[in-house]
Amino acid sequence: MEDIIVRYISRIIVPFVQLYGLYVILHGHLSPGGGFSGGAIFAASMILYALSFNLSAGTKKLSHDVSSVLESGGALIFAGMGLLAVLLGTNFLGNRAAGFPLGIPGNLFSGGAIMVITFGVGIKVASTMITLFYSLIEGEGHSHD
Amino acid sequence: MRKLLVIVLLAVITFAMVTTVLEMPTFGDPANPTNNEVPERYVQETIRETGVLNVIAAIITDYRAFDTLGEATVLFVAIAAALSTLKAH
Amino acid sequence: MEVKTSFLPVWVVMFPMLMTFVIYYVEQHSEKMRNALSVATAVVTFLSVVALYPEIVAGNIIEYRMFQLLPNLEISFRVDILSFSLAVLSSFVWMLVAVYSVDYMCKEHGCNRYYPVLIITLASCMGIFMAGDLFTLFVFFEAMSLISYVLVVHEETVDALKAGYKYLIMTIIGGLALFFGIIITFEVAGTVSLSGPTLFGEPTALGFFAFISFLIGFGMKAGMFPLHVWLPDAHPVAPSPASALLSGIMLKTGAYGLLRVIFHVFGIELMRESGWTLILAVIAVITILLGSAVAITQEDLKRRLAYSSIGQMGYILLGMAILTERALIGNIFHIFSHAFMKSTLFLAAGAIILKTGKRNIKDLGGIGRQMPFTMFAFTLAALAMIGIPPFNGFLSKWTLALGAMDAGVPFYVIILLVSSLLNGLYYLPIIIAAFFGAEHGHEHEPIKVNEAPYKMLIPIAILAVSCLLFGLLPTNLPFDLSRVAADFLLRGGF
Amino acid sequence: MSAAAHLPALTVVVPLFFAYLMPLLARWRKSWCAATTLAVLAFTFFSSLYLANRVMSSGPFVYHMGGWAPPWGIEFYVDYLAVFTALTISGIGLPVIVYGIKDLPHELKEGVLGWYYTLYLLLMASMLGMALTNDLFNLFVFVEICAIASCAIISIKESRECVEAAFKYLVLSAVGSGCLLLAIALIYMVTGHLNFTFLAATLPGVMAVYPKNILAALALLMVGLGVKAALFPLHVWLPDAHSSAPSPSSAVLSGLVIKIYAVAMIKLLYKVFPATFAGMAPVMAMLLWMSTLAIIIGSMFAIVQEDIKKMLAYSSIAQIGYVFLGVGLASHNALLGGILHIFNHAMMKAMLFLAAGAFIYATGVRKLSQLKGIGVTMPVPAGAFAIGAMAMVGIPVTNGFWSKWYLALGALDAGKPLFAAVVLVSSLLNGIYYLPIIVNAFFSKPEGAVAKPGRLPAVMTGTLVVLGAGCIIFGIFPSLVLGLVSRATRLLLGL
Amino acid sequence: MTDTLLRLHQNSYYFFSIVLFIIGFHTMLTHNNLIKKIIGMNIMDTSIFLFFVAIGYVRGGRAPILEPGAGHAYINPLPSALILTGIVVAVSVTAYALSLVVKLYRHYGTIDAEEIMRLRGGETL
Amino acid sequence: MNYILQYLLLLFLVACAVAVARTRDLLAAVIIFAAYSLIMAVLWQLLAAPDIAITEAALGAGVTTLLLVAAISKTRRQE
Repeated sequence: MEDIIVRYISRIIVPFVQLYGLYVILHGHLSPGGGFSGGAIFAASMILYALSFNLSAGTKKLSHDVSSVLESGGALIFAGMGLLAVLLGTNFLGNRAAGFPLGIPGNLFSGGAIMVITFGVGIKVASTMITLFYSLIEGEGHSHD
Repeated sequence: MRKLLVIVLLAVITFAMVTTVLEMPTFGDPANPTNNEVPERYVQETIRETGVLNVIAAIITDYRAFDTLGEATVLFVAIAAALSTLKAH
Repeated sequence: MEVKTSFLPVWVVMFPMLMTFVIYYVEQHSEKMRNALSVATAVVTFLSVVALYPEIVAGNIIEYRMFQLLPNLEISFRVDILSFSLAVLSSFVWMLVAVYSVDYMCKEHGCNRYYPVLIITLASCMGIFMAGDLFTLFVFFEAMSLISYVLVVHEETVDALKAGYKYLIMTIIGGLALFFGIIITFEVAGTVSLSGPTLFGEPTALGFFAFISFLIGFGMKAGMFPLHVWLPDAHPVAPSPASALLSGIMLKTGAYGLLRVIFHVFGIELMRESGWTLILAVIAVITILLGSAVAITQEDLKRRLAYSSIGQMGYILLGMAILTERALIGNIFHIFSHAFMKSTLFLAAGAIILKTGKRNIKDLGGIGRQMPFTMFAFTLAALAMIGIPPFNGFLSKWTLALGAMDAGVPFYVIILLVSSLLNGLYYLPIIIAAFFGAEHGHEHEPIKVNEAPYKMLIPIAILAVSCLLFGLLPTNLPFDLSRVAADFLLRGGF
Repeated sequence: MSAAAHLPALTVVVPLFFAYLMPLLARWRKSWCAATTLAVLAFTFFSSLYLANRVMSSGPFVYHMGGWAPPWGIEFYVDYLAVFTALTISGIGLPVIVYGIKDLPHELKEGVLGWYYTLYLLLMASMLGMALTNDLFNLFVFVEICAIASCAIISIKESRECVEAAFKYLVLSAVGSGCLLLAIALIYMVTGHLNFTFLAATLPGVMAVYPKNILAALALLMVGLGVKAALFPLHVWLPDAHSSAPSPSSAVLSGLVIKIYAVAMIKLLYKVFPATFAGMAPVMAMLLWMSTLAIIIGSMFAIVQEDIKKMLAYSSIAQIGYVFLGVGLASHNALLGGILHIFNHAMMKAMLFLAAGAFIYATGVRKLSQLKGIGVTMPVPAGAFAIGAMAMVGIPVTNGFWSKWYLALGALDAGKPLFAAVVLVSSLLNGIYYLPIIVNAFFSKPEGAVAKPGRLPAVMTGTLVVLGAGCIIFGIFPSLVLGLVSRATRLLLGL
Repeated sequence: MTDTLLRLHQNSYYFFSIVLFIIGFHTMLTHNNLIKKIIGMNIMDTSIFLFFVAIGYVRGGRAPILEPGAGHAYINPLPSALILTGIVVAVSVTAYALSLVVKLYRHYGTIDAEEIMRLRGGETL
Repeated sequence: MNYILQYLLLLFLVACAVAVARTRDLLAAVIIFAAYSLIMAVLWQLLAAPDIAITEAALGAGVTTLLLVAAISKTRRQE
């Protein structure tokens, strides 16, 4: 897929798609979407980028080290929010009860833990999908360690 | 022989499921058993209790956030499984 | 009569069990110590059992409840006159066998396995006789059956392994049958204790299943007719002292179990009115005839002895089937007699095999001239086996026959006579050949052997003399014990 | 509220949390992986112990995730069955991974060890979650985690058999998951609830209106969980999967994973679908016959196996039959026996697989016919194997005896002595295939690789000793677990 | 008969998801190609999701993005939330299954189940 | 009005599913499956469930397809 047109178009399109993915993640609590769809969209854009150039370019954008931190990090954020709620004296994964500020409904920064969790999930999904794709396409896994 | 078996099996399942479909609550009927106090509270209290507008987001990240943690874990398992399988040499 | 609590039964069981570990530890360092300890353990166990005598003879029952596993299910011990009789018999024979083993086994391999197993089977055997409930009995029964497997395959030859496999599978079948019987008993009665009244009230279908299960389970061990198949294979392949124990003592645990089941689980009334004893009687008759008849055809000395054991166990089963007082006395006394006789025979056979290396009866011509002492003991026991007065074998058969007459079934007497005849047919040729036959070994020069070491002879002698003594004396201890035990059982057993 | 109040959630979440952390540890602090895994599993064990203690002293209690009460939120219901299962999982999972610390580097490539610990923790967490959860959909999520993780700890081993077995397992368990999800949809459709307690309250009323829906859901549930639990006709994936996996995986798969689906089924059948439903649909009778077939045919297949791990795998099919036999008989004692067998079989099968693993570790021999004399050269693993085999046969003073005791008693209670006979016949079959191995091990001359085994690490030997001692201790003192199991059974049967 | 048809029409979503489920199931069971199996599995899963989503629909309901004070009827949000999880699960299983397929191909040089069986059988026999 | 669209979409789904099963070319099957997923997403939008519609479009039609294509590129294209 070394086509110049594909490259050119994807170079233009990918940032927008990524932006859209971010939007979907961040507005998950206000409009349809959320961590999963947003993360997937983001991942799809990265994969598209990688496909239209070549794989090593994509790899440079997201090294295995980073992606592994992101995978673990996304999930850790989620579980961490839950444990934070426990530390704050309420049940696991408590939100309002734990005293996270809910903000004004309808604002971007509202919903307390929901916001953070969605973000964590978004990171997680995006990095997972990208890593899965790479590990499939690379096959021989010499580079991961 | 095996094909015949599969076809018979599928026919039986289809028949059973279609008869079940005939018995199911009518599609989209507001009086269906699913429309009980559960979605009602989700719709009515989401804003007050979680501060978000998207009820589904409220459910997946607050009311039933534990499911979503499990879901994130499924992803995590998948990647651990796939990587460990592909790198195991 | 009263029920007393004493730790002594537990001691009798636990002491050899603990000593097993001590022996296991010691044998890594010294063989002499191992042998001495094994004998000492058997002696101490015997003395401990004897220490129960004053209480028992006073008509008391000794109980000890170890601990409760589950509600209504415990490990408990209970010694009454029947338990005591068998325990004292077993530990006595065991003691002699332990002494005998010291010289017999010294050339064998794997003695480090033999002695601990010998002692732990003693412990399990004591456990069986002193068990206070069916569950404890079952546990020790299984333990003994499984551990004695090691004795059976001691030689590790192909034959031994084959026989051992058969033995193992049959043991498992027997164990499962027992398990089934115990489960049914527990289900029906809510307890399996042997100290209370009988556990089954009336002959139900479930009860019948239980009876059959017990019959299979214990009958397996006792070499009862269709389930005897393991016995003629397993007993001959074991080392001779082990064969003596297997045939002399361990078979009796099956008989003991059946006695317990008949008198404590079902009760004598139930047995009589349900007619289940008829099954037992038929099987017993078949067992007697089959065992004796097949023994004639056997060429291998120990195999012949093993088949003879099957026939003799038939007498014991017959006694249980007749269920009159004198039959019961005969039954219990025959347990004693057979233990003495068969142990003598196997130990003597062991001595012969050790010295000559020959097992085939044909090759044993003239052996009586070279090993007169051993062969004399063999003869005594064989005559007792045939039932010639004044040996103990005669006394037990006589009492049994009287019991059969009491029950009004002279048919059984005929069976006893026929079987005695058959016994004569297969024992007498051995004796005649041994003393009067020509020495025709396969080797060109005649066999030159002398007597076995005295440590082997003394046990043989003691056992052989017992055969004579306990038939000769008008009132002797085993017979008295049998009488009291039979009386005790017929009174309800508690 | 003290931290102890959150233990129901923490028991599941802490392993999850550290599983997330594990890849990072594997990257930067490789040597910490094993220690962390052990610490986390020890934590789950002690926390299960605490929960068990609390449940025994003050009765079942609930934990609401995020503070949302059902039917809106997800609920953990800490009852006797749940803590019993949790204890079993963590109690067996811990020694298995202790063993694995030495065995795994031998069987796996260096690079995937970190992943193995990750997957193991995830597997444990998902099983604990399944044990504790009281929510149908949450159960499904955990089932999925468990399914993928259990496939992954097979395919992690570099051999084509493993990958193939894992794929077969994955596809079949995906079918199972599909059925399970459809069943959940059908149930949700007519009740509008996902929480077990609410379902149980709603279902009787719904039954009259939508009987076919409920029946279809029940059938799908049985198929879905049956595939994963390797209930008889649906067991085809098991022998390959359990025999080709690394030994610790085999131990945990055979010992715990298939059992946990049985626990899920027990929960659903007894808590959600009341006895009346069970009476209407011939579910129990079907379970009985399927388990009977499983017991007999599984044992038959085990007899003809040549490979030691394959034989153990087929034996697992038979043994899971016992659990379902207890479930199907539905009398107090039988169910008790079935549940007890979950624990007992977990212990003995884990030990058997680990012992087999030790043989393979030291000698490289897998064929039963070549393992002659192994008892002479490797007495401890062979002794453990012997104890495990005895327990399988159900010799008294091993824990396996008590399972059979209660199952047989329960069969009589239920008025079906035939099934007591099934238990006995299968014990005999067990004897037929286990005992020759022991006999050959101890009473034959060692030859070839068996004669000169490699050195077995002390940790592996120690694990086998601990598990073997466990089999005996729980055989002598069954009351250690029986109190819990008996209360669980009473609660399930509503006595 | 007309009753049945009417009922099927009313519950057409349910009916079609069952049909799709059967098709997916069939693909999964009968096709030897492993990738086809995986696609079949996905079809099966999505059919269940369709079923689930259809359960949540309420006639005249809107998507559950709340507009405070508007007083609309909303659809049941719970099935949607559950299905979100379901989709991710399906993707995860697919990804793992595909990695296994790639691995199998590397080992056996084929992705045909029967051929793999044959290769394995030839090896062990 | 909706019925016609609804039936069209549903029938299209069935057609896609059958086509996936029939096609020998795996890449084509994957593309058809992507179409199937997209139609499914449209249907869910019709059922007023935009959240999952988006997710299905991104995950089902997007990522799954990409993964399948990746797998096919590593294995082989013909059935």
